[in-house]
Amino acid sequence: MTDQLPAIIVLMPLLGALLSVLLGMFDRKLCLPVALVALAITASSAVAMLANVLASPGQSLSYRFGGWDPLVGIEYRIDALSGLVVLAITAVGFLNAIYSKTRVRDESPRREHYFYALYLLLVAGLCGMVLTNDAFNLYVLLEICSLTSYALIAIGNRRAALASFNYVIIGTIGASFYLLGVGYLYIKTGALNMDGIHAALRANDIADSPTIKVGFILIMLGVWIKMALFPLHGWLSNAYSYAPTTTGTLMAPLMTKVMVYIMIRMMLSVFGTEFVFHEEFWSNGVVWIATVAIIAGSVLALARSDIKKMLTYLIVAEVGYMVGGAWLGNHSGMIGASYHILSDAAMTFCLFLAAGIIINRTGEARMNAFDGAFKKYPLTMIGFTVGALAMIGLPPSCGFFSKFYLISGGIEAGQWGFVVALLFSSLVNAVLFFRIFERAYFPKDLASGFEFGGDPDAKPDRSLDQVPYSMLVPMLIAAASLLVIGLANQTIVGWLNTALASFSLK
Amino acid sequence: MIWQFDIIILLFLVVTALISLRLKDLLGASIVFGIYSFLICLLWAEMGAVDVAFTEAAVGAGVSTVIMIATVYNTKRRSKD
Amino acid sequence: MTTVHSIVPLLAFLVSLVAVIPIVLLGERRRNAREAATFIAGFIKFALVASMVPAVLAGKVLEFSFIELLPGVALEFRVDGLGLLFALVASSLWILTSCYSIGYMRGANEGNQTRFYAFFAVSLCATLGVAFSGNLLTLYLFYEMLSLATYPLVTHHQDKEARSGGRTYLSYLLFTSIAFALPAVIFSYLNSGGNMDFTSGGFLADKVGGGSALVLLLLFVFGFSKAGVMPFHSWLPNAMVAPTPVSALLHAVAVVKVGVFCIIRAFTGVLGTDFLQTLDVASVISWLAAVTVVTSSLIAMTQDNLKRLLAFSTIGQLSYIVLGVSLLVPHAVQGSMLHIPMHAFGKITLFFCAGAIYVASGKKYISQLDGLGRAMPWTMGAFAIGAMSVIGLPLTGGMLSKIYMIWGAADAQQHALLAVYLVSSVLNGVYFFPIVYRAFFRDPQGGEVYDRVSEAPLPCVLPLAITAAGSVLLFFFPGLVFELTSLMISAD
Amino acid sequence: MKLLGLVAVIITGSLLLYASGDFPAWGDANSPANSNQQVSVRYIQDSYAKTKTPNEVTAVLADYRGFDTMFETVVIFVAGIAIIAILSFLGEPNKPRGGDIEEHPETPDLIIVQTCKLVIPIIQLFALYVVAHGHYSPGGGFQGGVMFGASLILWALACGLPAALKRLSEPRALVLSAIGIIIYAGWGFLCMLLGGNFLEYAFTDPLLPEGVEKAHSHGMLIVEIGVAFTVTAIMFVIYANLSSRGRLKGGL
Amino acid sequence: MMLDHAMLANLIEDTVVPKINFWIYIILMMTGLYAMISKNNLIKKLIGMSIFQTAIILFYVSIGVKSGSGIPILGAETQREFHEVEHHNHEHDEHPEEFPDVYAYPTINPDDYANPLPHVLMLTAIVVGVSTLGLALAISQKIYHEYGSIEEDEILAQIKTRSDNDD
Repeated sequence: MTDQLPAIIVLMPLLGALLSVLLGMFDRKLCLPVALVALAITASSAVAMLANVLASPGQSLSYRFGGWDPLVGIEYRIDALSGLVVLAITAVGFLNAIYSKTRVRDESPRREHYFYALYLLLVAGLCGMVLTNDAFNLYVLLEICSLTSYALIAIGNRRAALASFNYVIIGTIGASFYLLGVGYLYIKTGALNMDGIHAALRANDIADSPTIKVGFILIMLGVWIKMALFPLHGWLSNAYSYAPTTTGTLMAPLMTKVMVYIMIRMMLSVFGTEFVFHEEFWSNGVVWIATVAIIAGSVLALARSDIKKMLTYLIVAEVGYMVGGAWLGNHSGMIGASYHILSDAAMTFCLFLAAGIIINRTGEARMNAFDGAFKKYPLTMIGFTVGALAMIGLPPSCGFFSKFYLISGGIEAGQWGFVVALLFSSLVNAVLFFRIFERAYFPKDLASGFEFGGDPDAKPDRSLDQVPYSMLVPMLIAAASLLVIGLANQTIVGWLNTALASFSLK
Repeated sequence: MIWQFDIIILLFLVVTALISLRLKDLLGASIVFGIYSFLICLLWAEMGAVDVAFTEAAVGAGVSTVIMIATVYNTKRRSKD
Repeated sequence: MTTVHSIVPLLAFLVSLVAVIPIVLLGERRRNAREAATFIAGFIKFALVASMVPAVLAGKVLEFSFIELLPGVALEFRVDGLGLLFALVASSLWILTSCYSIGYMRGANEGNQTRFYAFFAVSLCATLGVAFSGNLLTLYLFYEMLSLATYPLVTHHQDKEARSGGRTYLSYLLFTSIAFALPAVIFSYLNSGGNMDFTSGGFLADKVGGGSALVLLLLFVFGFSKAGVMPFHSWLPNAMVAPTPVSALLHAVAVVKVGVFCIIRAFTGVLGTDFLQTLDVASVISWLAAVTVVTSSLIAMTQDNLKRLLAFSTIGQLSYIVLGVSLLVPHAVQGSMLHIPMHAFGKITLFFCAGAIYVASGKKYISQLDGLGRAMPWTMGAFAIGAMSVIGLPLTGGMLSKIYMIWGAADAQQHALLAVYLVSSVLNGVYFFPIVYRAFFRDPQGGEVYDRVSEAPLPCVLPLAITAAGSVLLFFFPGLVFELTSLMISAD
Repeated sequence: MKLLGLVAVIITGSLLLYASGDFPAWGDANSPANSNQQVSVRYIQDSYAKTKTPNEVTAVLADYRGFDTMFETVVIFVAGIAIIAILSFLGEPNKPRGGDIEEHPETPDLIIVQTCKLVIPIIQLFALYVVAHGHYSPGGGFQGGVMFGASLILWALACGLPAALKRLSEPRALVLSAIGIIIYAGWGFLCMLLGGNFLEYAFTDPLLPEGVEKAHSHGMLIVEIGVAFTVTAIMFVIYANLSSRGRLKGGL
Repeated sequence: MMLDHAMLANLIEDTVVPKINFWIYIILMMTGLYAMISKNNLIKKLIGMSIFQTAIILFYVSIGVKSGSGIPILGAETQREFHEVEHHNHEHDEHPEEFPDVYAYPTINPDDYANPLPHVLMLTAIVVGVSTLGLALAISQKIYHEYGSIEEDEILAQIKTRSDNDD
């Protein structure tokens, strides 16, 4: 049955969604357990699948739906990279489901079953997007993700409605551009399977025909709109910050990263490096766009006093990291980008969870929510601190190593602007987060200053019964994962190396 | 494919699309959009895409128009542009 | 030199980290037990470090490496002469400082003392990590760890001044380390071919051209701005808002010495002095350091706040070390290595005295010190000795190191720099001597009589007496120090 | 805003125009897309032999690319529950939804009702025919499902939403749509259990032994029925919610 | 006279016809895009969105057209041939001695049938389109419920006055 894992990973959440709708009609308390079970199965099968992939020769598996030949049917292809990304998706989905226990009940009453159904379908769509090897199947799954996320955002407060509507418009433009780009590939190659398209491009050597070029541009535009690369980032901030807490904590870590993965996939296995990087001018241009994105994201984040908004703009900057790294066109840049997909997912997840707890507990969305926070919520603040230090990029957290690979890629490619931007953004992050630490650890009034053990007259620390375990534990696990990913980066990068070996990168 | 037919429908398509976007009355706009969908359904049929034509007739000209009108009824009928 | 795999460095590193747990658990309620824990940890640490001396003197290098962080670059401890010397100084002074800080913190009844001791232990742990780190990445890791661990200590008081001081402190250190040191580390990694272990010849030797070597040196010197080379020095005076023990240990010994230690590593271990001599680019650094030396001494003369004066004098002394190592000749390098312990003992004595004066009489400014020597003879006596050592007068250890550096300057035919050494020594004298003079030979202003002012509590006076004695002893028995440093030189 | 739109349109439009010069002529039978021996030609030539289904579109839709189609159905399902989740309890989060017909005072026009009573059964019959006959003629699950849903919508238009909701209440509709997807995915799982990959109909041959090709054909029929269930239910749910702002009363 | 018509017809057939679909789809698509971005009324934006999507569908379907081909459904004739072959081969399997030789299936000329793949893809695209439309309409109803307007500028003005956010 292990060879069926790719299908199971996508179908389990789907099944869970159906069950949660059906059972939810009778008793909405059943939804969360159903979702948890489904996601647990999915996550464990993701682990098993990754193990299979690493064990398999060439570290690549293929799954054919309907048993058809990949060219006429639909094929899933899994290598180490996609396996890791799927693992990240399912893990985040599972932890976040635990986290959502109290939030969903409070924020969208009497709609839990719909919420969890959409939630599970979003996870299924994301996994499918990462696994699929068929350009059009990718579009369908992309639309599933988009629809579910529109809905999950729109469930939120009154401001969420407009944000979600704009997201619908922008997202549809993005997805349609992608679809059109696939059409341009199809009209020239007549194939939809990614490998098939690649083979056709090579065989008929039509790589430099206008259609293919425009198709490439369209696909990239679509993906960039979806991942909120800098000039196209307008929708992201509002959509994520007005969404219900758990929606934000699910989408912020995953959506942009998965789109980055799609971009890398398109660049490497559909168009191929010699097509993508053979025009120095253009690839350098994209790196410069990414550079601008990094700087702009950091500066915009600096200008925000709303915590969630600040974090969302950090995402914009991080997207710049990955796009730039991928477009450097050399091996270590690509390694950095793909490793950063994982580490950034973990970092963003950790930060959003911690910020969610603080905001929810203090009922205050601005910076002053953090005043003396350590005294009140020590564990939460520790998690937040770990996440923040990783975001700044201090060793041995994963943030440091992804930055390390990206910078070395930048130096190899001689893209000094990109290198400077990376350093600049980590400095800005330092400023941002130490602004918060100061509030949290050294507030103006000494009494609420942080002090282990507490002075004799201080009242006992009640944070544990203030923050429910269902929110605390996932956050701490996420924080721990940052260090694990960082210390295990040799292993992970080793896998990524084999995954990227087949694409002739400099 | 019958290209004369094709060209005529295509031109009509552009016209209806522009009308439905110009109309200030959203109800009218929705109905014109229904016409647009119906024309496009004819176009599919003419291109031999019978299944697509069938779906477009049912979904595009049918359901889309109906739900759009439903929304117009539940919100505002006049539009500023 | 033979390499031995040993776990002792790791243990010595971990002791103070482990000590945090009892410190935190005991907390303010059982403060005596808490301090006891600190002491025990301090002694164990010192014992462990000392236990490595024979092996190292026998020409061995103790190594311990675990998780591989980057291809070919592991998290690695490697104890050689210089590292061990630094570790010895830091761990021994930790004990004295904890003793001192008990007296100080309780005397000035500060709040949040548990936090203070806990982070103190963490900082020491980071310091030893730097001292023992076997490759550039490990060095950088612990360097950052130290910056973060000392931040709470600097901001200890949490009032407006402390917060702004801490902000300056952290922004300087993080900015320079991320903006300059990190690129330098990555650049060396790329050019080193995946091996960043410090070797006696320097692992980048003959692998980079002159221009990039110069850029690297500048990046390192500015990146490790804990060394306070101008223009990245002004965090140090601002950090003086911290409680005196912090200033004493961290800003006279641990933090700033970590900065120069890193720079010495960059010269000897990364690029290698021999290789640099072939390039002859280091003179740029020498002149930077020289400028810093003179300027800081001049600024120090204008200060009236005692701690600020000491801060600027520290900046000058640090640049001695940078200047010495940048001369690249064996004597100068050895002199700069020697200057680490010598200056450490001298300067910590001065800080202790400043703190003791504050605790006992609440005086912060030099102009208030008239006649204080009679009221607190021990303290001011120790101050005099410390001042002598820092100036480099005979009978104190400071003289030896300074002589070596001057000797090196002579070897290197750099007479201008030699002049810098001499002039700045004179300047040191000029700003230290009046203090001693006021204290002992002037009558108190306005007929103020120190009937109520007496010596500071014993826990304060004892350590400063010991350190003062130490800096004298270093003059008479410098054997160990010499051997350890000459290990490094002979290796070159 | 207008300027931004203009700029975007001009840039994209010029890009597309630039590429369109390179396209093969409209209706060119030898264009790469139409003459790709591995893909489209293979669909045309093999599909009947492999699946016994004359309607190639149905064959490709429900068999070759059946996985796509399943998610297509899921998309509709998502739209349905999403609309409910957004519009339900809009404004009055505590009042129950739907129910009282008193909301609908004016009695529906007699003629219209009678006409609908005549027409609707015919529509529904034809819808079923479309679903079942999708193998041999244009049509299939989607078209039939939409028509069936449209017949319900017509009923709602004629006699008011509550009357239609009495025929198919929202919870029932949701169950129906879920069942539709379960039929689809379940058949795929069945193929898995019988030893094939997901949706590998050939392995369901033992259940109704008429040869592997027929098994494909039957598999398609079953999944088309599943699709029809879901589409029917969701189309009606969408209309019901949108026409009543999620209150499920009054309606148009 | 008639000749002129014929010439005109040929002229059009040679120059316009091969490209007109691809031109018109660009025009429609740009119309939709413009409406999506710069229309102020939410419903208008959505109409633009539908036009945008149908334009892409038009593009895809135009790919699959073959001049002189029929709809992608096998004719009864071909089906019968298939059945005969099949029946014969079946007999052959039963008693090979009477029916020694095995017939091959008749090969279908691909030019007789339109390319089915784009049709399949576009069925999906249409369904996705209507789902998106329904969802967006629901959201705009919610917006109307919250702000009492579906004109973007009015809504933004309300938000400004409430100043319940910063962006």
